[in-house]
Amino acid sequence: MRLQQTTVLANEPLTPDIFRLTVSLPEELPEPVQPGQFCNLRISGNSHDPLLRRPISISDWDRRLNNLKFVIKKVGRGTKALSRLYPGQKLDLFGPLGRGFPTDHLREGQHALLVGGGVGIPPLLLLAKKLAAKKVKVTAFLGFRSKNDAFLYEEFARYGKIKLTSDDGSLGRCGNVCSLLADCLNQGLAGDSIYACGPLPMLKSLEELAARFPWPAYVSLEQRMACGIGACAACTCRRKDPEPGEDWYRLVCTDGPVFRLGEVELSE
Amino acid sequence: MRLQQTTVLANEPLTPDIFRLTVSLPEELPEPVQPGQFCNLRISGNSHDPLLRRPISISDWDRRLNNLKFVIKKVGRGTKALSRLYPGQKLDLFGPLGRGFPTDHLREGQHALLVGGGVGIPPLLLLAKKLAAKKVKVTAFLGFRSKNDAFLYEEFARYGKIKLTSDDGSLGRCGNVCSLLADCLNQGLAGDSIYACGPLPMLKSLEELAARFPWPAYVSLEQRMACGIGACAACTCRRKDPEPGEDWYRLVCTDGPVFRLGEVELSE
Amino acid sequence: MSKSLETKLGPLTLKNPIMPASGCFGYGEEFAKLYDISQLGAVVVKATTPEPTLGNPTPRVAETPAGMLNAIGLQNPGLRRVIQEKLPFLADYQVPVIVNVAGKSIEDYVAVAEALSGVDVVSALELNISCPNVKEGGIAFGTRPGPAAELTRAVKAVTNLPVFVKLSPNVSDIVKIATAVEAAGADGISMINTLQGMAIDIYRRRPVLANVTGGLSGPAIKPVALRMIHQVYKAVRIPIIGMGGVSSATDVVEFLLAGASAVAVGTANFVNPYIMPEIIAQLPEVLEKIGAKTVQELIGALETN
Amino acid sequence: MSKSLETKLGPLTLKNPIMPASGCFGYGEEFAKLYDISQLGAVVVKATTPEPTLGNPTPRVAETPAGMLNAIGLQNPGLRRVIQEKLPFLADYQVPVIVNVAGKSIEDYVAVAEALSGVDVVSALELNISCPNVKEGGIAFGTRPGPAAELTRAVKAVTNLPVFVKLSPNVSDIVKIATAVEAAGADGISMINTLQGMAIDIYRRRPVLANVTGGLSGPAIKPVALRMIHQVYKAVRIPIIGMGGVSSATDVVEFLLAGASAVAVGTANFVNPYIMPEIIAQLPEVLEKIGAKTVQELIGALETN
Ligand SMILES: Cc1cc2nc3c(=O)[nH]c(=O)nc-3n(C[C@H](O)[C@H](O)[C@H](O)COP(=O)(O)OP(=O)(O)OC[C@H]3O[C@@H](n4cnc5c(N)ncnc54)[C@H](O)[C@@H]3O)c2cc1C
Ligand SMILES: Cc1cc2nc3c(=O)[nH]c(=O)nc-3n(C[C@H](O)[C@H](O)[C@H](O)COP(=O)(O)OP(=O)(O)OC[C@H]3O[C@@H](n4cnc5c(N)ncnc54)[C@H](O)[C@@H]3O)c2cc1C
Ligand SMILES: Cc1cc2nc3c(=O)[nH]c(=O)nc-3n(C[C@H](O)[C@H](O)[C@H](O)COP(=O)(O)O)c2cc1C
Ligand SMILES: Cc1cc2nc3c(=O)[nH]c(=O)nc-3n(C[C@H](O)[C@H](O)[C@H](O)COP(=O)(O)O)c2cc1C
Ligand code: FES
Ligand code: FES
Repeated sequence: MRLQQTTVLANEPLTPDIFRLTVSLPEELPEPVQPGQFCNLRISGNSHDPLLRRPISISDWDRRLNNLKFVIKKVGRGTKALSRLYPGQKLDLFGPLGRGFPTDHLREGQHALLVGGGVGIPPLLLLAKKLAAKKVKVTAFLGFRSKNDAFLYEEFARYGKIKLTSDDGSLGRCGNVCSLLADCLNQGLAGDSIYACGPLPMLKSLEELAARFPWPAYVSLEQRMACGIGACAACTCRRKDPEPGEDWYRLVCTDGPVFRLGEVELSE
Repeated sequence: MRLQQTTVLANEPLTPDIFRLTVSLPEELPEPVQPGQFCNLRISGNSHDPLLRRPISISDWDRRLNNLKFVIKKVGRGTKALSRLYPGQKLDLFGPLGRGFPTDHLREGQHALLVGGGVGIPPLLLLAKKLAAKKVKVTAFLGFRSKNDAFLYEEFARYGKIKLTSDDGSLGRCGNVCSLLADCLNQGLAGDSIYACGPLPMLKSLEELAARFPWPAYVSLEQRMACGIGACAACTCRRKDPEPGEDWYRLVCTDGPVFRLGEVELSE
Repeated sequence: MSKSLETKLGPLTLKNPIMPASGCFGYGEEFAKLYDISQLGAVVVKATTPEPTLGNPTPRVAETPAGMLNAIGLQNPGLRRVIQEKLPFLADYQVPVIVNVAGKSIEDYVAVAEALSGVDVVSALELNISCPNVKEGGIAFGTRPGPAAELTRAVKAVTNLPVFVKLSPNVSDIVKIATAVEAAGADGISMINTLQGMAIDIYRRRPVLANVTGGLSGPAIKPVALRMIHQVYKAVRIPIIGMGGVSSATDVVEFLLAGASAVAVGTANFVNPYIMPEIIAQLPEVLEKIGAKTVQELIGALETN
Repeated sequence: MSKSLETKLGPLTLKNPIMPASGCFGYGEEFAKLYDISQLGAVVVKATTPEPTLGNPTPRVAETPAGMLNAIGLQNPGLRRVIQEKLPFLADYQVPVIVNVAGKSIEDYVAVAEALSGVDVVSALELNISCPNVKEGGIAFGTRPGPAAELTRAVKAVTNLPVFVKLSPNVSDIVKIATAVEAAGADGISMINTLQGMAIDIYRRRPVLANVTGGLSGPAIKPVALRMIHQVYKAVRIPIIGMGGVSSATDVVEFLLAGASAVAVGTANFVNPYIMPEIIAQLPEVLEKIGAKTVQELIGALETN
């Protein structure tokens, strides 16, 4: 991780609510970015309001050009402020933070199932890119509210198959992404790893499906954060079955945001 | 007074610390600007920090183009933020506020002495312009720290005579502007009105000189403000000799910022 | 007009829950130049003391992060001139007028309350027992339940007007003060007044305010106000006028949920002089967004289980 | 290196007045990855309780105007593991270590203090009698002079380490608590802990924090911290570690002038993880700008007449 004054290269709307921000890093990152890692973006300049940094997943990393992309949904003051940045402006960035999706266990020719819902989709794109580069087959299950709210799916198509759902049926299958996944599993779809990021109900549905896939599954969680580096204990989640004497909690910022499915409680 | 979203037309440095901001008003002002009036500028956008508006004197008003100019010294967060505005940006402005320099009593051919120190000089420029338009003769005594810190004096020269001083002698006479005025008065300089704006010590020196000029004299004061419209009582100053039953204070924001010399105490 | 914004403060019915906080709106004259102040749910005027009060030396205000300090010191022209010169102006507006009352002794409060009770335009009194900026009085009542109750009782004895007691947040247990003034007959509670604070000028090595300390107001104190209102709401049955950092319609809803029946806007008037009519205009939309039909259904509706 | 930044906290000499505030720096390991933490005047670690403490449910933090609320709830692995697993890491750094101590009863504090007194790396204790986020204990001592003094005395009886008592700002009269703990033998005072506050999510009609209320920290509370430090400084002779919203070298000077002998930085570490070394680097320049030669000459040097 490193604190850098990045320069905004581009800021493009992907849907009415969602935009993609590209920033250029003045210095190289100390280590390669793992898909699933996030950065803490400071939106306040030298004002004290808003105060805290905003955690945003890295959705793309171009090592050669030394830039990062974020795909962000406007939900409050901070994300709205980020949506108004224009090329040439500076953005104070701290990252990359956390642990990303493990991929070392997958070999060429194996098959990864990616499951993303809404604004959980962005970190999966960098994952798909990395897996594709390793020649791991990728099938991405992507769920949106509607066609108008859909984004990034064409880019996933570059790296593998895509299976789309929307709540209103305007894109792909009508319904949620986990029920499509369940159906595919029922129809014999198999893989070697599952990776998921999305809203809590989606992750919980996935957990209910877990009995149907023996392969390792990884989920990326969100939690309100303050420090982002493991120093404040804001972002705890409960471990499911800690051994006696072991820690009963995990920190989303440093132990996560990616956890093995089943390791921690999925709750707010 | 009116609340308007103005657009920045220009922002130019005049000295290393002092800049001139030109804004264009979307709507006409309800009344003509009086020299000496000020506007309350909001610097925070939708952030709560910094919170309060900043009072800044109007240094020029172009009625035809419907724009205002401010000449501002960078002293803290707010004025620094204003110095970074660039053309096209919006600036939330509330004004014009307060009472300006009275000029109705002066007739064509009469003589006004303007006395300004440092960042007290800007409102005198609009005054000089107005007086010149009325064919009142203007002599402006302008005091600066040094030649490098001097600004606007060429523009005063358009409207009348200028007499310059600087603390280090690098421009005009070495010393302060009131001692130059005193000397000129001693040498027989006469006028029909005196107008002054500048740091408190300068205004106090002027008050000491008051015995030497029987003409009406007006001074513009500063005070920390909150509302700018007379509602919060932040910006009081003491009246010198209130009649029994009369108010013993005046508000800089609505009774001033311009007061007749001698009406109120000159203190912090 | 729809009644969805209507709210009740004991015997008073307000057309909407928005009013200025005392001391931030003068006697209404200045803001009346900007908009029609009869749009407001009520008007609350400055503290009135029996005799004219000069207030503190300047500087009287200082900016702080997301807040400001003030040490005005209850400057006002005194009871007689307030009644003769200030209040008549408000008689022209169809809006309840609440007068903030201050003093150094019980007698002071009683004298002001009694005199104001005879003034037609006055709809309610707000007892300021919480001004942190005057050396004697005020705050002495605001930090102890006994004296607060005694004062409330004495004032209630001389007036038929509804009496709101304005509480100080600079206390260990605000609930104790609130329940004490309720038991003493208060018709409602106003809260919170300012937190006592200080700002320092490092170059002069002096406090920024001539009074050394001042009262902190503005968005910075909103979390403290919400917490205290929530605590007091659970403990009393009388209505609460909530205040402390309100600057938007969503803030207003937060205060209603915490337990306020009406909401006063102070410092935000200085940042945006049109803030109160803007909030009133935006409230119906915010109610709709959160699925509420009326202001009254939101009062104290916070779920905490 | 110049001694101009040096300061004293009773028996401890610090090379500069900057340290983290408890709970905002973990046990130092995370920040040690970012910079050399032996640059700091001292390191203050999280609250330690006798047994492991699970802390509160999440969400545990909420942003507020120029501040944040936290309700961590003193989560920590308990005395034994703190001593075995956390503190040894700090032995590698040339920096005094202050351990924050919490509990539900006098026995809890005494047990932790006694055990820590035998740990070499520990230079001082900070008794947290002011955590607003745990239902029992802590704050019960922090709001009353008697129990605060009793606790201080009991801890002093079992330790030779300097004992700083960390005060709550949620009180009517902080000076009373400060003088009580001084009389009971405290070697110094840390102040202020967080102000109790609340944030509300209007869509869910619920508090943002699972714990309902939380502690307000950050720039928003700076004016309250400065006021209280100034008041306590005038009333006690023991040194004060000042904190509350510090986020720059000029803030540090304000705290020194108000009466702090050293200054802790909490929330600002989350905004800028390099803030403490940056402040230390900037302090000499700020001292020069205001015509000061040393940190020590600024302590309590505020002029208020
Ligand atoms: C590890 C991680 C990765 C994330 N990646 C992305 C991403 O790639 N794209 C994206 O659009 N969003 C992402 N989020 C969510 C994003 O952080 C929040 O939407 C954002 O912080 C909201 O800020 P705001 O000021 O717009 O909203 P506000 O509601 O005004 O924020 C108020 C406070 O709450 C916090 N907060 C609000 N929502 C969340 C949330 N869901 N998670 C954590 N903190 C929150 C904010 O950080 C802030 O401190 C991620 C969150 C985490 C924890
Ligand atoms: C009627 C009036 C007219 C003015 N005209 C001009 C002008 O034309 N050009 C110019 O450069 N300056 C002018 N000033 C001074 C200007 O308002 C302050 O320099 C400015 O507010 C400082 O803001 P800051 O954020 O940069 O400084 P900070 O010190 O960070 O400000 C902190 C707070 O103190 C207040 N404050 C600080 N200094 C002053 C001051 N001197 N007067 C009033 N409030 C102050 C600020 O408004 C703010 O609320 C005028 C002041 C008044 C009262
Ligand atoms: C400049 C100023 C003057 C005030 N004067 C009074 C007053 O006279 N009486 C009173 O009860 N409260 C007074 N207050 C407190 C406010 O009424 C209100 O309780 C407090 O400012 C919190 O609200 P806010 O954050 O919206 O400003 C004053 C506040 C300010 C900022
Ligand atoms: C996340 C967080 C955790 C905290 N934990 C503790 C703690 O364990 N013990 C303690 O005495 N104070 C704790 N505090 C209070 C701080 O030490 C400090 O007193 C307070 O935050 C004010 O300083 P600041 O405004 O610089 O953050 C905590 C504060 C925060 C924000
Ligand atoms: S955000 Fe501080 S520990 Fe995770
Ligand atoms: S600034 Fe409010 S009365 Fe003058």
